[in-house]
Formats: sequence, structure tokens, C-alpha cells
Amino acid sequence: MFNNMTLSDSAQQEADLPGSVLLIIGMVVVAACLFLAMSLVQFQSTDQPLVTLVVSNLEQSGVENPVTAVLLNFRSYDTLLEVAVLLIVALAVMPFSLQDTRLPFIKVSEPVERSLVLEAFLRWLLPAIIVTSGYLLWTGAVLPGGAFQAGALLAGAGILLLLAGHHSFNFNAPTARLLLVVGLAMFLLVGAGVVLSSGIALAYPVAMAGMLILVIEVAATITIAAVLVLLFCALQIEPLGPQPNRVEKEKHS
Amino acid sequence: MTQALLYGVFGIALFGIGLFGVLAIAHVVKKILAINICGVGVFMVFIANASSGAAPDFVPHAMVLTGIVVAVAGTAMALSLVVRINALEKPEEGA
Amino acid sequence: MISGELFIDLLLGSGALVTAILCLTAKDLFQAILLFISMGLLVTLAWVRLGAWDIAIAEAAIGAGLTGALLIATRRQLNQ
Amino acid sequence: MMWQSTLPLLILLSALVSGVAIFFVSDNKPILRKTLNFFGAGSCVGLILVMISGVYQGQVFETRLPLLPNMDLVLHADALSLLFVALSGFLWLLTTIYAIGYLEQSPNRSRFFGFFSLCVFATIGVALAGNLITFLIFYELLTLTTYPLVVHKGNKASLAAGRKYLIYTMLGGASLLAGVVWLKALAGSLDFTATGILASMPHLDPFHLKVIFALIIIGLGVKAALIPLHGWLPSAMAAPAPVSALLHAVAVVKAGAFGIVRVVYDVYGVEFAQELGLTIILAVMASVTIVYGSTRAVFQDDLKRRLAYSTVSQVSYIALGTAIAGPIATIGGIAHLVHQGLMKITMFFCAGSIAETLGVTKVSQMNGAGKRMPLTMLAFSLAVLGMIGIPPAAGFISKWYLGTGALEAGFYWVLGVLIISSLLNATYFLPILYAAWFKPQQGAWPKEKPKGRLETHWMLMLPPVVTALLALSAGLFADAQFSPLNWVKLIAAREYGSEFVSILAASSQQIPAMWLALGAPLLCALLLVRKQMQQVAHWFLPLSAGIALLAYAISGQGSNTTPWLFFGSVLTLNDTTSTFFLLAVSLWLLAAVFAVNFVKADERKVRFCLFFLLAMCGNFGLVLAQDISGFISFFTLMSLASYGLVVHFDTDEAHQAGKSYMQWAVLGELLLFTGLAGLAFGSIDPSLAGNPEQTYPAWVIGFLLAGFGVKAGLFGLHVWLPMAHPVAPVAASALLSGVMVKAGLLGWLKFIPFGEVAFATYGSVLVVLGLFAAFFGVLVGVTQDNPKALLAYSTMSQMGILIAAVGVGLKYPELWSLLLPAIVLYAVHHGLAKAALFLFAGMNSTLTWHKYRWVCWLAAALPAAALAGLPLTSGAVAKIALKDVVERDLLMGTVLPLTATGTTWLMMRFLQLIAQKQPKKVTGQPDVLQLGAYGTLLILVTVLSYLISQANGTWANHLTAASFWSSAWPVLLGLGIYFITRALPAGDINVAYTEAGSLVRLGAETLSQGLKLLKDEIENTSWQLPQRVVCRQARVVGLAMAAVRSLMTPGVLFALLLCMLLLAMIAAR
Amino acid sequence: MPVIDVASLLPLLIAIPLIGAIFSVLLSTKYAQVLIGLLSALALVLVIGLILVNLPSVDTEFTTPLRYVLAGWEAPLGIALSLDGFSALLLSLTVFLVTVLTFYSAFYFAASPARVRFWPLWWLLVAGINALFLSADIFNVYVTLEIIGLAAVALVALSGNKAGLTAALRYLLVGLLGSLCYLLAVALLYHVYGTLDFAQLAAKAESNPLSWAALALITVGLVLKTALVPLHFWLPHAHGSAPAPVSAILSALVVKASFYLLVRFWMEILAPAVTNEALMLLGILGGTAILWGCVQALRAKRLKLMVAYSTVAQIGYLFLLFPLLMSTEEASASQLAAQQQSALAAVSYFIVAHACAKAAMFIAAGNIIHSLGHDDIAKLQGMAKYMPLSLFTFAIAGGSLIGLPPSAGFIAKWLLLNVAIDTHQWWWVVIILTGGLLAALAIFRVLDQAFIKPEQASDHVAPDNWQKVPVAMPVSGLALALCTMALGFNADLIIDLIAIEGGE
Repeated sequence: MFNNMTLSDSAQQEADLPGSVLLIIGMVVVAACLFLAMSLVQFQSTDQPLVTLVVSNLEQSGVENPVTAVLLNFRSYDTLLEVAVLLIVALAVMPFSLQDTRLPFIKVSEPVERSLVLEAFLRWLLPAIIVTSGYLLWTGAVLPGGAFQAGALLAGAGILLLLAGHHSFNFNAPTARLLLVVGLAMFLLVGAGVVLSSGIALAYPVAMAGMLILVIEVAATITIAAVLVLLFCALQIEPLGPQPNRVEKEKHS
Repeated sequence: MTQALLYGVFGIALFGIGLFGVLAIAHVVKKILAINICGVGVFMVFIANASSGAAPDFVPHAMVLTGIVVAVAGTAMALSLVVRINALEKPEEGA
Repeated sequence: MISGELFIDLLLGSGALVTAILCLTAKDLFQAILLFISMGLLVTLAWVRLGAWDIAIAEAAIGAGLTGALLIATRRQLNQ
Repeated sequence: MMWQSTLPLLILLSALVSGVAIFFVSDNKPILRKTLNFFGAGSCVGLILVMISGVYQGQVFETRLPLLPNMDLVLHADALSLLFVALSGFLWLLTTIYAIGYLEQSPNRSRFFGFFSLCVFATIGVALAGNLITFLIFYELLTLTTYPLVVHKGNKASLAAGRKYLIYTMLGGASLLAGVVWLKALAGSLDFTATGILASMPHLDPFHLKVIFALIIIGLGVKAALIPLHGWLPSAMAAPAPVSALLHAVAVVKAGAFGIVRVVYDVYGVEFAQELGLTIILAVMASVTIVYGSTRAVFQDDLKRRLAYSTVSQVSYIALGTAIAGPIATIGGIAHLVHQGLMKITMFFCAGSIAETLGVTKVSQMNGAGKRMPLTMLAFSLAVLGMIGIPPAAGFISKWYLGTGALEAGFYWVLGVLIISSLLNATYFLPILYAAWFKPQQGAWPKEKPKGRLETHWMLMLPPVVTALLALSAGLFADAQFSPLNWVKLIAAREYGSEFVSILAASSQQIPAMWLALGAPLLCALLLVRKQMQQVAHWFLPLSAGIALLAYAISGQGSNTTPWLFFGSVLTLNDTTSTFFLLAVSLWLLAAVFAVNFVKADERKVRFCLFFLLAMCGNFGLVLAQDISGFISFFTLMSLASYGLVVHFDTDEAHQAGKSYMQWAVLGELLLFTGLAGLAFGSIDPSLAGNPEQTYPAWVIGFLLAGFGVKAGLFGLHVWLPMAHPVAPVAASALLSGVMVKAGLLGWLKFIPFGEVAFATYGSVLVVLGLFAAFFGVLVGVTQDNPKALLAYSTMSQMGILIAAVGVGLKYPELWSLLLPAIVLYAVHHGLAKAALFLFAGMNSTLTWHKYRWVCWLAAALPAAALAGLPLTSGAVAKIALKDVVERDLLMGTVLPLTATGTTWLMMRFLQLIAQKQPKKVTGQPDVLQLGAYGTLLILVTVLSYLISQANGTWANHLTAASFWSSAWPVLLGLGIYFITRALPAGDINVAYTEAGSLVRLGAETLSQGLKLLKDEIENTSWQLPQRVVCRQARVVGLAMAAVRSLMTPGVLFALLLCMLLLAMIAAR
Repeated sequence: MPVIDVASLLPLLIAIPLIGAIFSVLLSTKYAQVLIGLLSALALVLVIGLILVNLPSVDTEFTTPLRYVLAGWEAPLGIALSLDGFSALLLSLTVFLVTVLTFYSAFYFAASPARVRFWPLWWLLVAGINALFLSADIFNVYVTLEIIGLAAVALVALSGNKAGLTAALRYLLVGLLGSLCYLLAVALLYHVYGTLDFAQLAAKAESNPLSWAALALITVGLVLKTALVPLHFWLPHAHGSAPAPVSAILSALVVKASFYLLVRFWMEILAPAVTNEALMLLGILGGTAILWGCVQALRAKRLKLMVAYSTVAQIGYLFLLFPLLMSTEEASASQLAAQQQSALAAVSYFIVAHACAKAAMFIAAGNIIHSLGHDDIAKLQGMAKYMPLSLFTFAIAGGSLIGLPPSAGFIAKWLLLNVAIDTHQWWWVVIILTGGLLAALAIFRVLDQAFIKPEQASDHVAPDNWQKVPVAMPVSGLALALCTMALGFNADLIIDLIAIEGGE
């Protein structure tokens, strides 16, 4: 099933499964889906207790956007773990090198080929994006939007910067590490800190809830942006620092 | 047939398409695409069900948001592995 | 009798399905990625229809946008 | 009490801790490792002793650790577990010593000793396990800890062996686990309890219980090497010798056997198991294993493999004893646990020493090993004899109880199994001893280590000697207070809830001096070990006989009761035994004196002295012994020791005769064993008391007659006699014919209830056979050219008369009171006369005939005339005494006088041969001692029978003309025949007679010849056929044929007898 | 009476590894990471120790699970952590193994640059496992599953070679697919019952098509992650290519995590939707897995691959739980409960036994690779001489896997056999025993090689690239192996812990 994995288009034909097997898989999948759909259609939804619960507790959550309330207050634990997921992925794809730890996070260099249009564009766009993401973050408390969206936007800015060719990021730098963990760290800090006042982990005092959520969200945004940029960087092997496998390759050649 | 139900069925269908794709297609990147399609299908079922009542239920929205982030994280990880395997597979080309 | 709104939903949904199928059956990887991104956008629209604005934004930015960017980057690596 | 609940655990820990500690000792620190080893083994033994003494004081030792819900890890010390624990602990100590010596320079010693200790740890755990699951745990642990030992050498063979071992044991373990789990689901906690736990749970489905039993027995059977689960055991020989020793003697196979005992007794309960019909299956399985294992052993040339198959066979005795389901058989089975352990470990120790010291691993290379390594081979021999079941060694004890127990339970066929097994044991063990002791060394040893002060490293020598001695004393002092047997009786009492206390009434009149008679030869034999003593060894012979005579002289009639010796020994001097003793002691003394100068100059002096003394001791003992075990022990001692006398000259002829002698002796032992077991059973069963008809069933009498008949030269069983008697040195021949042959007669007199029950058929058979032999002996005898051979046939003839007389006694019990003195008289007369003739034949060449022609003739003729029964001689007296009584029997009455005719003819022929062999020129001086001894004997011949008949008051009868004539005419007739035949050309007829003799003798041999042909045919065929399977089958058949052939006549004859017996018993039902 | 509020300690079990991870990222020097690791492990031990010590015993009042409501929002709105006997056992197991493996890793990764990433990922994985065992919310479980899955993949990929990366990729895709199946089931369940909380779901659950569908999806998804035959294909290579401590924790804990969830769903949350046929089906798959895994282990050429296949087989044993839960007509409700309880106890014991043994085994294999540079079984001749401790570890752990007494594996098998016989399903007995025998063959195939004396004299010296391992490495393996043995001597502790009933 998963033994047939290829990377290139050309090999695709050879590695494909025989038609009969495909047919069987298809029939099974269709049957399963039909069953699922049928049972879903037959089911008569009755009540949704959580709808009222969310609305009724929204005031105590510190924010007005119910989604943000769920994410960062009612079910903040999920979000905490989600940030951890991001950290895992960041660590997994991070090109690591012990030499790079002393180099700065952002390195400015002359690009191989300059694109004046892009540079001019960036000069305008970057601040705008940063401001927009700040806005998204801020309004996340009230309107749709929040840390994830803001983080994604910010990441977009970073990627653009990267594409322009003037800058490159070194994620082994201490600053970069800090950026990667700040979201999780802040979340944990706040989550544990509130124990002092409320006695329960992650239970914000109502009065401070809004502020605390914002703090967490800011940190989370930074982390999300950093991680997303990192993800993008990881797929661009060439512009980044030396990879372990590249070192090997050099040895070979 | 209500809107919610319609999207629910579409979601299941998307899940099915993705599932078939994962199982049947050999190309890894496409497998990854198929998994993402699966994910979208699941998210759609979530959202469709959330809107089946009078007012939208926001808890599933939050869950889907989390799910999307997790999905992209997984995808990124898979892609980075693909790239690394590719680099190892073609050493002379990469160098 | 299908109402107009439901018709749009139907259109969006089946559009997403078709693009998904096309995406998986496309011969060229780049094509497939583009189809995937467009499916993401269709789904975003569907979620807007369902009133899930947060999700829609996130899907557009992350699900379609960022994932698409990552896929394209990958493809570039693979084709090098 | 705390210490009572921790002691079992401590014992375990003593092995475990030392084992674990040894792992961490580097190979370069032997001192530390040895210290740890000895500390572990020593403390283990110490703790076991503490526990034993505690149990004797009635304390309960139990460690209980929670293991599972409703299931504890229980270590419990009951009598059975203590037995096994003590065995393991003690043998561990010895094996440790041995292993240190054995592995002195080999690599990975720490690993070896570590696992070794762990192996013992597991064994002790098995022994102490208080419930089935604890047992299972340690049982499996044992598998694991022995595996590294089996593969220790790391070569291909040992790895293959290890793999095989694992596959077998793992399969067994799985089966056992399944059975135990299932049983646990049915019956709960499975604590071992004395009479079984399942018996008290009536609601269980018997079918389930049967299946469970099968599963468990399969599991245990693998380790106990029950067929067909035994395959791993012979391969596991690839392990180093100490491992094999421990594996075979204690750890692995015993764990299986012990488990079977536990399951049958303490889980199922023996009666319940019997009800379920399980024990009979187990018994059959065990029996098949016993026979199969022995049969395979016969064909192994590799010493260790032979021992391994022997183990396969022997361990099943334990299972058999368990399965027979009777208290006595139980005793036998469990006692064998210890006995087999001691004997088998000795053998493996010795095999290892030989391999290590000489590089000898094959039986065929062992020729002369006894000279190079006497102590080791001595230990080996003791063990081997015990294993065969030669009384009074340990193996005999177990077999004895097994046999009696089988009778008790009505399993008659088990006796057959025991006997076949013993026969096979003898077949594969005795040749080893023969090769080691009696064959000369051939070439250099394969890989000899330089000989030091001792024959090998002391650490290799001490353990086997100790274990051999223990095995010997376990049998010798079977009923002593701390003997294994006694301990086992305790166990059996617990299982059956009854008591077995042998109560011997102490006699009022003790005759302690008679111990001197028995002790003197033994002591002298022991003294032979010292070099200085060996130089004066020839004086030991008359000395010890003289002491015996002295002892007899100062003892009155009475008996010695020694409860701790054998099964409680009773030595008695009464009318009959006094007479026989006097006969024996005087003949031994005279023969000893006669032999002094011969021995002094002989190159095999020590050997001769040793066997002479042992045979003497045996002969004295058997005369005195009144109890079964004592009698048979002495009887066997004499039989075996005489072998050394028979083969003394080491000529081919002697060896041939010795072989035949040994075969028949073993056969006789087996027949006796069967008969005496039956007798013993009859005497202990209280329900049969006072009913001689049932106490002495006919088959028992049959076996006794046949068994002693071998020794007494009963026709058909006499074959060895004319071969063996002439080849021995003269003194020995005289003793063989004069007194030892009477042992058979004495056995009859002691154990057959003459005068109480009539056995008309047996009586008639004996009369016919006896009389036939009387003439047959004469006819064959006259054809002989060798005077000693002639005398041997004469012995056969004379014994025929005695046998016929005994037959009359069987037929007419009412005559017995008269017959007994007559028989005794005749026996004494014959003994003296025959001994005199033999001595003369031996002395003949040194006599100065030309000087003292008439003295010589007189000296020769006097005993000859006495034997012939010339009027006024002791012969005439004896014959008349006999004739008066037996006239009642028509046949006997008619034919008896005619025997004198034959004897006369024979004696004339003897004198003729003597005359022919008169030396022309005498070299050297005649031996004064010989002359003196012979003279004394002559006086005895002439006077003693007169004195006896005088005492009887029958002397006057002989002086009447009628009686004179009645004894004279047959003699005259004999003289006539002699002179007629003398005219015939001599020599040719000799051949004809010999042929006739062998024809009669070996109808059976023809059969075996046929079988041999068949075998050859098959063997030839098999070489031509390439297919492996065919070869294999053909080989098996061929080997079976060879087995039959190697048993030769005794075997065939025995088989026939057995068949007949079985038929008889079947018909009787 | 408990001295402290035990429930309030529960979040610490998640927070401590997360903090450990954060500091491991920030302080990337060798000693700092090791120190952080040891401190975190110590803290975890302390916390779990406090929890266990203060856990009320089963006979008194602890009949309902401990519960800690996070963020102060009760379910269904919020998320709660809960702890019952089963999860307490698994948590203790996790903490124990993590402690030992942390110690081991400190040496294993001492010279490897991979440690920079290893340590944070390690602690994130631990956090995920702990979170999963504590979770009482089905969506939260999804997130923890993802944490575990992604962290595990990242750890497998640390090996950096092509085989490892490919195995990691396959593992990742499988994990993602399994998680998505699970997530779809969550969507359906939430749709039907309107709650995500275990206890509330269990109270509301009934037998209807959507429940069945959800249960089927959950089962498929989790079986995929647990690597039950026939969905085991990804496991051997993933476990076989990872660095030793990672293999150890993957085999010992990660597959158990998804199995734990299956048990939760089948025995508690969706119990009403369960049918006997479905239970039997899982059982048959389990039986197949036992035999198949063992046979493959026998055929494996590499040591770690063999160990990994043995994991496939051992997972099969775990799934024998399900048929043993079956109700029969004559059994009363209380009898059924007792039977299920004992079946669960048996399987829990299996989990513990296998976890310790397998971890020990991977450590031993890791040591061998570390010093030889390969793990080709055919080239292990004479290992017994060079690496006695590692080999001893391997042997003891192997004994436990085979189910030889005295080991935890034996007790586990014993319990399992007991239940099988009690429920009259004797065929499992046959399969269990056969599995044990096959496992024995596989294990002793290795030991055999190790005992062979190298044939040529020149081989007498150690193999060329022989590298001595620090003594701490074999010792930590040995400690685990000895633990499996020690557990074989008293099963009461663990069984009592399991007896603390959860849920219902």
C-alpha cells in the first residue's frame, strides 16, 4: 500500500498498482463513503448544547470572537499542544549545524540577480503586511482572525523577503531559537502563572483574560510566523547554510 | 436536503477521493496532496455539521482551525522529507 | 426544487470535488498543485457560505496559500 | 518463625547469588571464582542440612511470595523436595570440584560457572516448588540456564545440540504451560498436597483432566526423555563433561522425572490418576522408553552417547515407579531418583576424566584403561554394576522395589521390562568393564596427559570416587536410618497414608564372631591397595579363611540381625548352614593353602588375591545369610568375583569361558531377581500370610529353580559350567566345583518351601533333568582329554543327582525331613571329593610318581573311588542315604544306582588321563603346602562323611551284604564299561560327543546363527541400496540382530522362558 | 486520605517535558541538554511517584477516575484530564522508561550532532505521550496523536540515511492518514452526541449507524497507527531504522498509545456500539499478527529488523484482548465485568512486559550497532565474548518476549491464557503458545550466532571497527531487562492498579 512510493513523474506508471487492485480499493472506499454518507443523512441532529454554552460564557472569556474564545480560553489546552506541534515540525525540518549557532539570525548579502521590481514592491508591501497582520491579531478578539492568520501573513512577508534574495535566515541562531519557542513558552508561562490567582492551570482571571490572551497571541504569532518561514526555507536547500548531506556530498566529489 | 447536509456529504466524498488517492497513487507528492484533500474533506464535515443547527457552533470551527495548522505542519514535514530523500537519491545532480 | 442558494452550494461543492479529482489524476505535478490550490480556494468559498469566516481566512492563508507555496518549492527541488 | 519461612529462599539465594557474582569475576581471577563457587555450594549444602534436621524435628518450612492474584510463589520443604534438594546441593558441590579440575585452562570460565550455579539454582527451585506454577517457573528457568552450558564449547556440534535441546524443551514448555493454565482454570491454586488436589474435586470433567495430564506429561516428558521426546538428550553430549554429568544426574532429566512424580502424586493423586486410567499409559510409555533406550545404548561406540541412552532408559524407571501406583513401586521409583543420580554422575565424571586424561572417548579405545586409571575405573565399575542392578548396589534396590511393587499392583509385565532392561544394561555395560580391566592396552592413548603422582588431577578423581562410594553405600546400607531408601519410604508413607516399617525380630543368640568370617576377606582385599601389602598378598588367602574357621569354631548356633545393612540383614547358623559353612570354610582354607605358592609366583597376583578374597566373602556370606537381600548380595559378589578367577590366565579360552560364565551369571541373576521379587512380595502381603500356596505361587518357584539352577548346573542352564571350571587355576577350579556350585543348591534349600507345599510338576522336571544330566555329564566327560574338563563334567553329573534329589523333595514334601540330611550329606561328600580330585589334577605334574608310585595312585584313587561310590567310601554312604529316601520315586529309585556306574566309568577315565599325564621328569621340589592341603583333604574325604553318617546312626546299615552289593554292582558295571570302551579308538568319539553335546546345548544357537545369516543378508543388501531410509531401516534391523546375537543363548533361552511364563500366567487366568 | 490534591499534579506531567523541550532548544550545548534531560526525568519521576503514592487504593474510595478540569471550563465546553488505573499504569511505565532511556540517550548521542534536535524532540514526544494518557477529550486526543506521530517521525528521520528517511516518510503518511480517519470519527461523534468528553460520551453513547461508522473509522485509524497486521507494513522499517533509544520508545510506548485509545473506545466510550463479531475480527487479526510477526522475525536478516517484527507479533497479543471481552449468553453482567477486568489486566501486563523487554532489546541492539557499526545477524558470531552484558540483556528480554518464566512476559501470557481458557476460547491458547515457540526460535537464532566461536584464529581479535561502548549503555539496558524479570515475581501491584475502574 505504502510500499509504492516514487518521487518522480516518470516512474509513476511502473509503481502504480494493477487495475484490479485499484478497482477493489475503489469499491471499498466508495462503499465506506456511501455508508458514512447514508448514516449521516439518516441522522437527525437534535440539539447542540455547546452553541448556547459558548455564547453564554463568552463574556467571561475576555474576547468577543467566539472562535478565539474557544481557541484560547475554553479549549486553550488544545492550542497549547498545537503550538507544540509547530515546534516539532520546526525542529524536524530545521537545518542544523553547530557552527551556525554563533552567526546572526538575519544575514544580509548581495543577491545573485537583482529584481528591481520585486525590491520596490517589497519596500511597500512589507510594512503593509506587518501592519495588516498586527491588525488581524488585534481584531481577532472581536472579529474573525487571530494568531494563526496573522502569523501566516507575517510568514508571507518573511518569505517574500527571502525571495527577494537580499536576506537569508539562520535558524540556528539563538534569536531564531527564541522566536521558535516563544509562543510555547509564553503559553506555558501564562498557563502556569494563572495558577497563582485562580488555582487552576490555564484558567485566566476574568479581568485579565483579554490581556493575557493577547500576550499569548502575540507570542504565538511570532512563533507561527517563524515556523512557517522556516518550513519554507527548509524546502529551499540551496540558499541556506550547509546541510549535513551536502557536506557528505562534497566529501564524495 | 439542507445546506449542512449537502456539505457534509461533499466532505465525505472529498475524504473518499483523498483516501483513494492515498492508497492508489504512487507518487509521493501526490499522496501528500491526497492526504490534504482527505483533511479538507474532514474539515468540511466538521463545518457542515457545525452549521446544521440554528446558530453556528464555534467549537468545531476552533477545532478545524487547529486541524488546518496541524495538517500544514504535517505536509511541510512530509515535503521536507521528500526533498531530503530526493537530495540523497540524486547526489551527483544535487552537487 | 433547488433553491438558488443551495444551487451555489452544490456548485461550490461539486467544483471542489471535480478539482480534487482532477488534481489527483493530473499527469503533471505542477498542474496538480495548481488544481490543489484552486480546490482550496473553492473550499474557502464554501466555508464562507457556511459562515465560518475564521476558517475561511485560515484556509486561504495556510491551507491553500502556504501549502501551495511549500508544494511549489518542493516541486522545484524535485525538478532540479 | 521467621527463619522457617526464609530458609527455602536462602537456599535458593545461595545458588543464585554466587552464580550472579561469578559472572562479574574476570577470567583471570581463578582464586576469587573458586572461592565464590565453593562458598555458594558449601553454604547451600549447609543450609540444606539445617533444613533437613529441622524437618526431622517436625518443623514446616515454607516461603510464600505473592505472584499473581490467588497464586503465590511457594517454596515448600516436604520430604520429597528435600530428597531432591539434598541430592542437587550435594552433587553440585562435587560437580563444582570436578568442573574446576576439568575446565582448568579453557576460556569463558566465569560464564560457565555462572550459568552452572544458575542451573543449580533452577534445579533447587524445581525441587522446592510448592505449587505447580512455581514448579513451571523454575522448570523453564532451568531450560534457559542450561542452554548456555550446552553450547558452551561454541562449536558446530554443540550449537546444533543446543538448538535441538531448545526446540524440544520449548515445545515441552509450551505444552506444560498449556496444561498448567488449563488445570489452574479448573482447579485453582494447584498447591502440591500429599494425596493430590484433584481427587477431592469430583465435579471436574474427566476428559479434560486426561487431556491436561497428557499435556503436562508431554511437557515433563521432554526433560525426562520419555520416548519419543528424548531426541535432545544424546545430542546434548556435545556439552563439557561436568555439564553432562549434572544434566543427566540431577538437573534436567531429574527435573522432568521429579515433575512427573509431583504431578501424579501431589496434583492428581495417585489413586485418582489410576481411576482415570492415566497411570497405565504412563507406565507403558516409561516401559517402552526403558527398553528402547537400553537397546539404542547397546550400539553406541561413543562412551558418552552410550551413557546418554542409558540415561534415557534409566530415568524412565522413576516414571515407571510413579505410574505403577503402589506404595512399594513408588519407593522404587523415587529411590531411583537418588540412586540413578549418584551412579550416572559417577559414570559421567569418569567418562570425562578418561577423555580429559587419555583422550579416550570411544568404548573401543578403552582397552586396558583400568590399569592406567584404576581408581577412576573402579568408581566407574561400581556405578556400572549398580546400574545393571547387581545387588546390593543402589540400582538393585530401586529395581527390587519396582519389581515387588509391580507385583503388588498386578503389573506382571513390568517385571519383564525390568529384566529385559537389566539384560540390555549388562549387554552394553559389561563389555566396557571387560575391555577396561581384562583386555590389554592397544597402542598409545589418543591424547594422554603426562602422568603425575596420581592417575589424573585430584579434582577429577575425588568426585567420582565419592559418588561411587555413596552409590554403593546407598545400596549396602539401604535400610539405615538416613539412607535414601528410608527417606523415600517416608515419602511413600505420606502419599499413601500408611507406614512401612520393617521389623526384624532380634535373635536371642547373637553370633558376632561370624562378622569376622565375612570381614576378614574384605579387609584383606582392602589391604591390597597398599604396595607393601601386595607383596605378602598370597598369605592373605589362607589367613582370612583361617579366621573364618576360627570364627566358626567359637560361634554357636544363632543369628545376627543387622537392620541397617541391605534391607535388614540376618545371618544365621543352624544345622544346614553350619554344615555348608564348615564345608565351605574348610575347602576355602585348603584351597588357599594349596594356592599359596602358585599365587606367590603369579604375575597377576594382586588380581587373583582380590577376586579370591571377594569370592570367599561372598561364599561365606551366602551360606550364612538368611534374608533375601543378603543372600542375593553375597551370591552376586561370589558370582562376579569368580569371573576374575575364571579368566585368570587371560588365554582366549579363558576369556571365552569367562564370557559364557558372565552371560549365564547375569541371566541367573535376573531370573533370581524375578523369583525373589515374587517371593518377597508374597511374604510382605499380609493378606497372604499363612497360606503357603499363595505365598509361593508356582511361577515364583519356577524362577527360583531356574535362577539357582544356573549356578547349580541344572541341565539346559549348565552350559557355562564345563567351560568355566577347567580354565581357572586349580585352587579356584576346586572351589568352583566343590563349593561354589553348591550355592545354587543352598539357595533352593533356603528359599523354596520344601516340606510345606508340593510342586509335583517341577519336581518331575527336576528329577528328569537331573538324572539326564547325571548321564549326560558322564557321556561327555569320558570324551574329554583334559582331566579338569572331565572333572567339570563330573560335577555336572553329580549335581544332576543332587538336583534330582531336590526334585523328589518337591514332589513329596512329606519326605523332606529325611531327604534334607541326605542331600546335605551328598553335597558335602561331593564337595570334598571333587575338590580333592581337582587339586590332584593340578598337582599331578609336580608329583614324583616314579618314587612314590603307589602313594600317588592311592591319593588319586581315593577321592575317585569315593565319588564313584565304592562301598565303604563316603560316596557309598551318601548314596545309600539318598537312595533310602528317594526310593519312593520310581524313576529316581531305579536310576540312581546306575549313576554310580557312570561315575565309575568317568573316574576310571580320569585315572587313565592322570596316568597318561604323569610327568616323565619332575622339575623342582614338590610343594609342601600343596601336599599338606591335599593330604588334609584326603583325610576329610575319608573321615568326614563317615563321621556324619555315624552321627546319623546309619553306618551299620552300610556294612550289610545287601547294601554292600547294592553299592558294588553299579561300580563293577562301570568298570566293565570302562574297559570295553577303552578298546575302542579314542579321540574320534570325542568329537562326536562334543558335537552331540553342543547340538543339545544350542538348539537356540542354531536359531541365532539363522538370525545372523539374516542379518548379514540385510546388511549386505543395505550397502547396495543407496536410499538412506532403507539403509537406516536395515541398520536398525541389523543392530537388533546383533543384539540378539550378542546375547546368544542366554538371551534366546531367556526369551523363550519368559514367553512360556507369560503364556502360563495368561492361561492361569 | 491523600495529603495533597493528587489531581492538581496531573498537568505537571505534560508541562515538565514541554519545559524540558523549550530549554533544550534554547540551550543547545551538550551538557546543558543532558542536564536538562536528567532534571526533567527526575521531575517526572517525582511527580508520578507523588501521584502513585497518594493514589487512593481500590478498596477505599477511588472508584472513579481522578479528574482535573483545565482552564476551569467543565466539559463539554472545556477539556479535562483524567487518570484511572489503566492510564496511571501506562503513565508510570512511560515515566520509568523515559527515565532509563534518557539516561541511555545521554551516552548514545554523546558524540552525535543529531543530539541538538534529538533532545527537544524527545521531550516533545514524551509530552505527547503523557498528554494522550491523561486526556479525557476526543479532540484533544487527536492533537496528542499528532504530536506523538510527528515527533516520532522527526526522531526516526534523525538517522539521516535514505532508508531511515524513507521509513520516516512512510511512517508520517500512515500517521497522518490514521489521524484523519480518527478526526473524521471525532466529527461524527461530536455531531451525534454534542460532546467531546470521554465520560459524557460514554454516558450518551448508543448503538446507531453513526456510532458504528465512528467506531470503524477510529479503529481503522488507530489500528493503522498501532500497526496491527495487515496494516503493519510501515512499522518494521520505521522501528528498525531509527536510533536505538527512539526505536525503543516507539516500540515500547508509541504503538501502545494508540492501542490504549482503542481500548478506551471499545471498552468504555463506544462500548454500546461494539458487537461480538467485531471483537472476534480484531482477535483474528491479532492472532494473525502473532504468527506473521514471528515468522517475519525469524526471516529477518538484521537484528533491529527482527526486533521490530517481534513488535508486530507482540501487538498481536495485545489485540487478543478484544475477543476475550466478548459476552456470552449465560454470563451475568457482573461475571462479564470480572472477565473483562481480568482480560484488561492481562493485556496491561502484556503492555508493561513488552515495553520493558522491547526497550531493553533495542538498547542491546543499539549497543551492538554502536560498537560494530552493523547489525547483520549472520555476522554476530562470538558476540557473547565481546559484549556479554548486551547479549545478556538481549537474552533476558528475549525470554520475556517468548514468555519464559520468571519474567513479566510469562505472567502476562499466563494471565492471558487464563482468561482464554476461562472464556472457553481455547484456540487462542494454541496461538499464544505457538507464537511463543516461534519467538523462541527467532531469539535463539541470534543467541546461537553470538555463542559461536569464530572459526578462524584471526577472528579471535575483535571485529575491525570495534568500538567500546560506555558501560552505562549496556547497564541501562540490563536494568530494564532485570525489571522485566522483577516484574515476573510479583504481579499483584500492577493488577491492583488496573483494578481501579475507569469511566463508566
